[in-house]
Amino acid sequence: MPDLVADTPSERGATKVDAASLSVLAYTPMHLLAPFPGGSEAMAAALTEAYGVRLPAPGESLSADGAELRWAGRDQALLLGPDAPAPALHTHGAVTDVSDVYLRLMLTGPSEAADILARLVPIDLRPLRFASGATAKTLLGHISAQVTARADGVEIMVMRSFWQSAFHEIETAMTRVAGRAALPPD
Amino acid sequence: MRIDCPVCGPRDLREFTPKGAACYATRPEGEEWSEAWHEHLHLRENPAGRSEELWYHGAGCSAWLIVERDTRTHEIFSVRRADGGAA
Amino acid sequence: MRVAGYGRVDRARKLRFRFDGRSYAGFAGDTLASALLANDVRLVARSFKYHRPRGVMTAGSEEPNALVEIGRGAAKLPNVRATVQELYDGLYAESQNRWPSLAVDMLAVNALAAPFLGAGFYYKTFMWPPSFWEKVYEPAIRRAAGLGRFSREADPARQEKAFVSCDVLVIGAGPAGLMAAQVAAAAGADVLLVDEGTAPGGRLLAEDEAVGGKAGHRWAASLAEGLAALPNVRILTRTAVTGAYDGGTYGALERVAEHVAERGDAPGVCFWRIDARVAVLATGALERPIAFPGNDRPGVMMASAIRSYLHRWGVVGGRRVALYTANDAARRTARDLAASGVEVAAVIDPRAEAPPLVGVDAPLLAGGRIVATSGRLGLTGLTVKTGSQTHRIAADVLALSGGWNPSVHLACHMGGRPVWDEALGAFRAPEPGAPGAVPGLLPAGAAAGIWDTSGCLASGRAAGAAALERIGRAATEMDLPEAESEPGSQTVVFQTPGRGRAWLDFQNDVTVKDVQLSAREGFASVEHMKRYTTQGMAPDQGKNSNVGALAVLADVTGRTIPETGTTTFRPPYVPLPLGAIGAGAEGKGFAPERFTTSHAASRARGTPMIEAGLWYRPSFFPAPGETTWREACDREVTMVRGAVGVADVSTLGKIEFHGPDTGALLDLVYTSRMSTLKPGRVRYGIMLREDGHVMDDGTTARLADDHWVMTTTTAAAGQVMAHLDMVQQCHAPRLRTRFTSTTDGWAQFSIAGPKAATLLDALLDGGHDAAAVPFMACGAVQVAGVAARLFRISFSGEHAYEIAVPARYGASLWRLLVAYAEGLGGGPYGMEALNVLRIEKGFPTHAELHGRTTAYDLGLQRMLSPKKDFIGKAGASRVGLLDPGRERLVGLRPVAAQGRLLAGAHLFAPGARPVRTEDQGYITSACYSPTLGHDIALGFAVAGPDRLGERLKMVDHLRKCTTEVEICDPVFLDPDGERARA
Amino acid sequence: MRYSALRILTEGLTGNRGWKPAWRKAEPKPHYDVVIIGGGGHGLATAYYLAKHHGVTRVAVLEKGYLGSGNIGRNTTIVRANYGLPGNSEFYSHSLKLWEGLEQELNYNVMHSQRGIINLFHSDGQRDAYARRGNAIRNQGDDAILLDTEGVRRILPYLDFEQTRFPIYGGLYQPRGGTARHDAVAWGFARGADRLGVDIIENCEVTGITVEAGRVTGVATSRGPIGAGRVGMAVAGRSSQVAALAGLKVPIESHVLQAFVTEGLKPVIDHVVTYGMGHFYISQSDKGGLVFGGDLDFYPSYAARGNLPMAEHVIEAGVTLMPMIAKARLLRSWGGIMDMSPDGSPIIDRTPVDGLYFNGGWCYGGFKAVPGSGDCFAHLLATDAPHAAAARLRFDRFETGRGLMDEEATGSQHNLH
Repeated sequence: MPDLVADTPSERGATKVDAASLSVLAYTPMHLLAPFPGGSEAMAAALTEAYGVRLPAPGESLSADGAELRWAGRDQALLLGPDAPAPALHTHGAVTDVSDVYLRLMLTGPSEAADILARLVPIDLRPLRFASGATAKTLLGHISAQVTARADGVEIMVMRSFWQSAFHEIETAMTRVAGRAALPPD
Repeated sequence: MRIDCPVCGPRDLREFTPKGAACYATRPEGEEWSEAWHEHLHLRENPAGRSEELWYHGAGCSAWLIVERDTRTHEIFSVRRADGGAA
Repeated sequence: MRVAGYGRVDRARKLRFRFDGRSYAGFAGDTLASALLANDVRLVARSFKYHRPRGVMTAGSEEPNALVEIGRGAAKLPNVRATVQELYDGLYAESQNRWPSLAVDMLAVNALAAPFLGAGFYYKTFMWPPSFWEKVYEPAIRRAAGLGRFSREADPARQEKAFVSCDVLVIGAGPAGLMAAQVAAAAGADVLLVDEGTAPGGRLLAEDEAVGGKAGHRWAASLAEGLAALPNVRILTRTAVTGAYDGGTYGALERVAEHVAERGDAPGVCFWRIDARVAVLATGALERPIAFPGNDRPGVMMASAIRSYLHRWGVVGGRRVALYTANDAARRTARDLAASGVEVAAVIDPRAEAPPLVGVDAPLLAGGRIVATSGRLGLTGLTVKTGSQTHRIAADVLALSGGWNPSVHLACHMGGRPVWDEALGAFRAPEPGAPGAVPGLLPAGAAAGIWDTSGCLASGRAAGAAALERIGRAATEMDLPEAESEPGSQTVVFQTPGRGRAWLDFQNDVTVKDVQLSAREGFASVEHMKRYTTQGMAPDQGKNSNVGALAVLADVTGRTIPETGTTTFRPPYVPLPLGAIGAGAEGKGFAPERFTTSHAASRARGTPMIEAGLWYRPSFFPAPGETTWREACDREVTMVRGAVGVADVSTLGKIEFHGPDTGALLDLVYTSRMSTLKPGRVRYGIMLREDGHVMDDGTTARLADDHWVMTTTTAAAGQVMAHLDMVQQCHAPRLRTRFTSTTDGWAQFSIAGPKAATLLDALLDGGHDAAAVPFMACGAVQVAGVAARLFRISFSGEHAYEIAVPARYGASLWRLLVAYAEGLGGGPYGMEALNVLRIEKGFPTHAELHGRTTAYDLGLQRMLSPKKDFIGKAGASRVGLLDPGRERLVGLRPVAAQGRLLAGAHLFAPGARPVRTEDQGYITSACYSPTLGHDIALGFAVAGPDRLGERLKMVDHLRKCTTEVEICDPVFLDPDGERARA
Repeated sequence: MRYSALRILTEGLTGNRGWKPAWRKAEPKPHYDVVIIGGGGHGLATAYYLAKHHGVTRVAVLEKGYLGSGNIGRNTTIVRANYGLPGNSEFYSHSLKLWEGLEQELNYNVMHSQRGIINLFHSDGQRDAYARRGNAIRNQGDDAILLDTEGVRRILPYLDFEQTRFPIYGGLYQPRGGTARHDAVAWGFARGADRLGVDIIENCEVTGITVEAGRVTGVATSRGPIGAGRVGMAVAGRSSQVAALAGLKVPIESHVLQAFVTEGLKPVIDHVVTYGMGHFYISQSDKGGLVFGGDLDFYPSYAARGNLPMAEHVIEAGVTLMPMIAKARLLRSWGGIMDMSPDGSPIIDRTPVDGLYFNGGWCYGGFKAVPGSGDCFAHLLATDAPHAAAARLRFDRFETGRGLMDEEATGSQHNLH
């Protein structure tokens, strides 16, 4: 019986233009937590019990014991890290394995990342407006994306089938930004 | 145009999709065709002024929103979640 | 010519350039226009209609005349304003819209026929004989049409788009804008200062005047430098705000690298989408020309532009300059020229009581009007009347100033009308808050009708404070620098009388007579006049001429200017390259690409990929020796029917539900009852739009008691997701169920054919007996140690399965599947074969669920549950949607085996004429069935299912094909489904 | 005064002083046989054909602003008859026949240019749908040719056949399709109607519709009451407001549709071309400007202006399809207010009020419809019976579901057509 080999785009995609670099992050288990109507408080309690963290408010990501809780749309959040979320969570809402649904790209250099992504993302990602830990669901060009500010840059999460397009778009933006920087001064 | 999504905050028009009059959010009673259904699907007040509309924040949080807006000036007066939820 | 000691070009850096084949030199800091004038090139263009010789008239983006082509080959850019194009070494420019050359232009004969080519003449002729319009007249007109040439090749330049947000947007970095920015910045607001020019300063760059005790341009530079150093200020130069849109959104065009020879990876231009909480309109004002006979010769320039050329570039466009104005402030032009040593020929002031000239040694012709000009390819002289006296003045430059128009365009982009200010002799922006005024856009400085520098500085400071107030910040005290404060007196002059043509719109060759004729013919409303004469519709959009034309129209119709009205201001303020607004869309960039996990493997086999929405899917898998797609398709179909085929079906939408009320939500969405589905089973369903027509179909599997997965078609996945969101949030917000799209998370493959179970048994872990899985069942399995989902469903009519693994294993599993299938005499199959397989089985796709069909039309009315409500139930119950005479789904086969069937053909009774009134239906899907050995088709025929066995005539006019067909059941193969259930 | 080359010559030689107003500035009379609300293309054409075909000349056209101030002067000027569904097929076919010869009919050069329209398609499925439509056009007796990729390349060599995101599989070509000079259509019909005795009254806003015992008797206007035997509404874009004056609620939503024009360039695009993978249609005017448009902005609006996301989308489609236009510069963009009906097709019908008739719901199709709409509406107003070419343009198709004309197949959602 042959083995199935996991595809690892994280080994393929990595590019660097000037001070910024773009890479694909490695596989991380991810589950979408969506409380049923009226179930938010109970799910939050279960979360606190299991991971010592509450349900994040819109635009917020929280980290705790080996897990990250990231707001992910209307009344839902992503749990990143654990292979199998605490069983108690299932009673209060939908827990869906989305580990393979999304791929995450990382663009490093906090101010460079904001400058590059300003070519693609219609929200203000400058660190002063979008500080480390902030997250937003928005667009990357024509691709739905979730962007999350990190201390060292911005993480961009897209649906897996879009990742090459997203990578290419960001790479192009990086090239243009670098091209501007290389113009002769007035 | 910018719409102040009650979940995400103010966002550019490009993240949203308008469906039409807010009546889409409320299905009429009855499983048989009726004047009420005709009105629901087809007839419109179509005001030149303040109107209530149903929008979808599809490229954001996926909330359906009731947007109160002026159709002459595009001024937006209020935005609330169609499911009645708070932010 | 250059004027020694003047201008801020870098005389140490000489730049070579070409214009119309001749080589010239300019300096770093020049524009193409200043360099041409420095080289005494006065004739730079021809006008649009009469091909009149034209020269540089302004020093900005409003330039009406000096439009040229820049670059060559595919990179050639037409209609570039020489006044904006900065010079770089090797710049290549050509004049446009002339033949054979600028100096000798054959179409200048049009000018001779001018009496017959007045406003709207073309509406009155070119009508006989009727067929001549397309054959004779229009081709001739089109040969003469247009300005610059347009290479048919793609633009090799790459452009860019970007977003930027700020608290306070300051549009224009002249004295008012700089002050506004400084006030806003000092209060800590996030400020974005943009200016169209190459450096902040606005008019200060072009005047000889002091601000704060320094030269104006130095004051501006040092202030801007201080601002740029602040963390909360960003400055964009070479950036014109082009439009005001709703909600504080502005568009702007930045010329990033059009001024350099070697751009590298930098974009030529960038289109900015600006989001601002409040904005200051400090766009300055544009000087107005005066209409008088012969006012369009090369050498006639705006008085302020002459000062710009002198002070910024050290250039004067001639040797002897005359000035024509009734405006004291414009006399600076004569003063500055005289100071620089340029000869001032005369100052002609239409005011009888014109004040005496100070500091200029030149004749003043008070009460004078210019009645004629001379000079074939450039101005040589003027004829001036004062009372009964006639003066002839030799001059090669004429400076004009008819007053100023505040640049209120942006303030009017939302339909607001500018307000005529009689005292100012100009239109003001609508008051903030007036109907149609752009919310949160505050005019300041010359844009607000303030002409003196001191007033502009104060106005800018006030606007900055007002902007702060709107965003809830307090302004700090700030002193104003000393500056000039005497605006001088002016008399508004739009036209001065005289015989001969007096130009208003220099670009479209609209003259005073045209406006008069327009009024005479009843086109007296300003919109009619504009449309009838084309006044203001050229590339400058009337920036130089609309107000003058309006004044002429008011004059001829005996109305005041406010009674006459204004035309509407529309974005963009400066012409915007489509490549900038559409940046990134060239080639594949128009829409993102979605790739399946098997994509690379398919490509490696030489498979042609076809677009399916944003996805790519394999069309067919060519085998050695095959030369047509049909051969491959037939082989793949036969392979599935006879052995086993594998196909990637991951593109179908997958939506996962959890929660106890999932069944209730699905019951509302689907026409049939889903809630009764047992765990481990799969059911086919259709969903309707609320108007009763079919939206989509697919299967739903109940993986566990409260865990479901729905599949949608590839095309409708996004639409269904939005629909589900709406149904849940608007119609069933209390149901305890949540769902999310997992389409991308699972690689899913179809395994179809009599040997499908054999393949699976070999593949799956744990001695699996796939054949024991009942038809329409589902469950968890393991493949090579990976948890997978198995569905026994069939879209081919064969014994078939779909297996899904987490997407990261997709590529690996696909390789395995193909290898196993090939080992069993099978292999991969593509979309072509998939389509044939489903047509043979009569399964509809979006060819049949095309948006106008109902469940009834598709023969699926039994799936409309009478026992529960569902979306679209009432809509579907309309009498017209249940009429037996509707076009309903049928199968069609040719009466003669070799008969061809074509999708898109229509159906008629055998003896009927193939015309609309005889139409009996149409074909939606057709193919050759290798299984049956003839063409088969699905289509819709009037009362179709009631007419099985009846013969019709298929007619395809387009492909010239007529085939006799027989109506049959849409299921061509295995009507009882024995193969799939086996 | 009759227009001719000779007239231009004689006027040119005598200082162009003899030209007369194209139409009279009429003062409202107390009563007309027919009052038409709306001095746009449809209203003016209706008045013209009422007088010309039915001898009804006591007609007033009431226009709120200046004549032709609505969509007749704000469109992308496309004229075609390439619809696929009964109702639209015969109607637009009829209209196109009236376009052919309109210059001679009106003695006014509306510059109807039959340069051909090509609708591109980008997949097998789209080709099949266009084949169906093309065959429907031929069934109607109009012209349609199905082109493959090479056929398109021969006619439109400047498209991107190699790199574009959605390859060009072919096109449906209607050689008789084309463009016309939009304003001239309004002016030509106005002048024609005026010469037949119709009163054209500008700056006259209708503020009320007088109904007595279920029958219309006249209208109230900003210039006083005007009695009328029959009243026709031809106010697409404002249909809901005007119908409401008679207490009617109509199946219309108003939406803004942007249009764009670039600076003049030497002509390169000699046809009307439409893209199939995103709404984009383009032609190049006889002045050299590229005239193009795309989708609605999708939100209800009465502001004749749009927003950036749609402008960007439209231009992006243009850039991927014909990359050369990246070098053209946008000069002006504007918006028209579309009367969007639930199936994207028009309505010419009676109303529940006797003597009050409705013409609207033109969606994207209003400009090309002008002569046909005028002729059919005139027929309805004059005879109280529908013209054969407009017999399916009924209000009740929505209620019954019978005879829906949903060309886009997007269903009962006004903004999706």
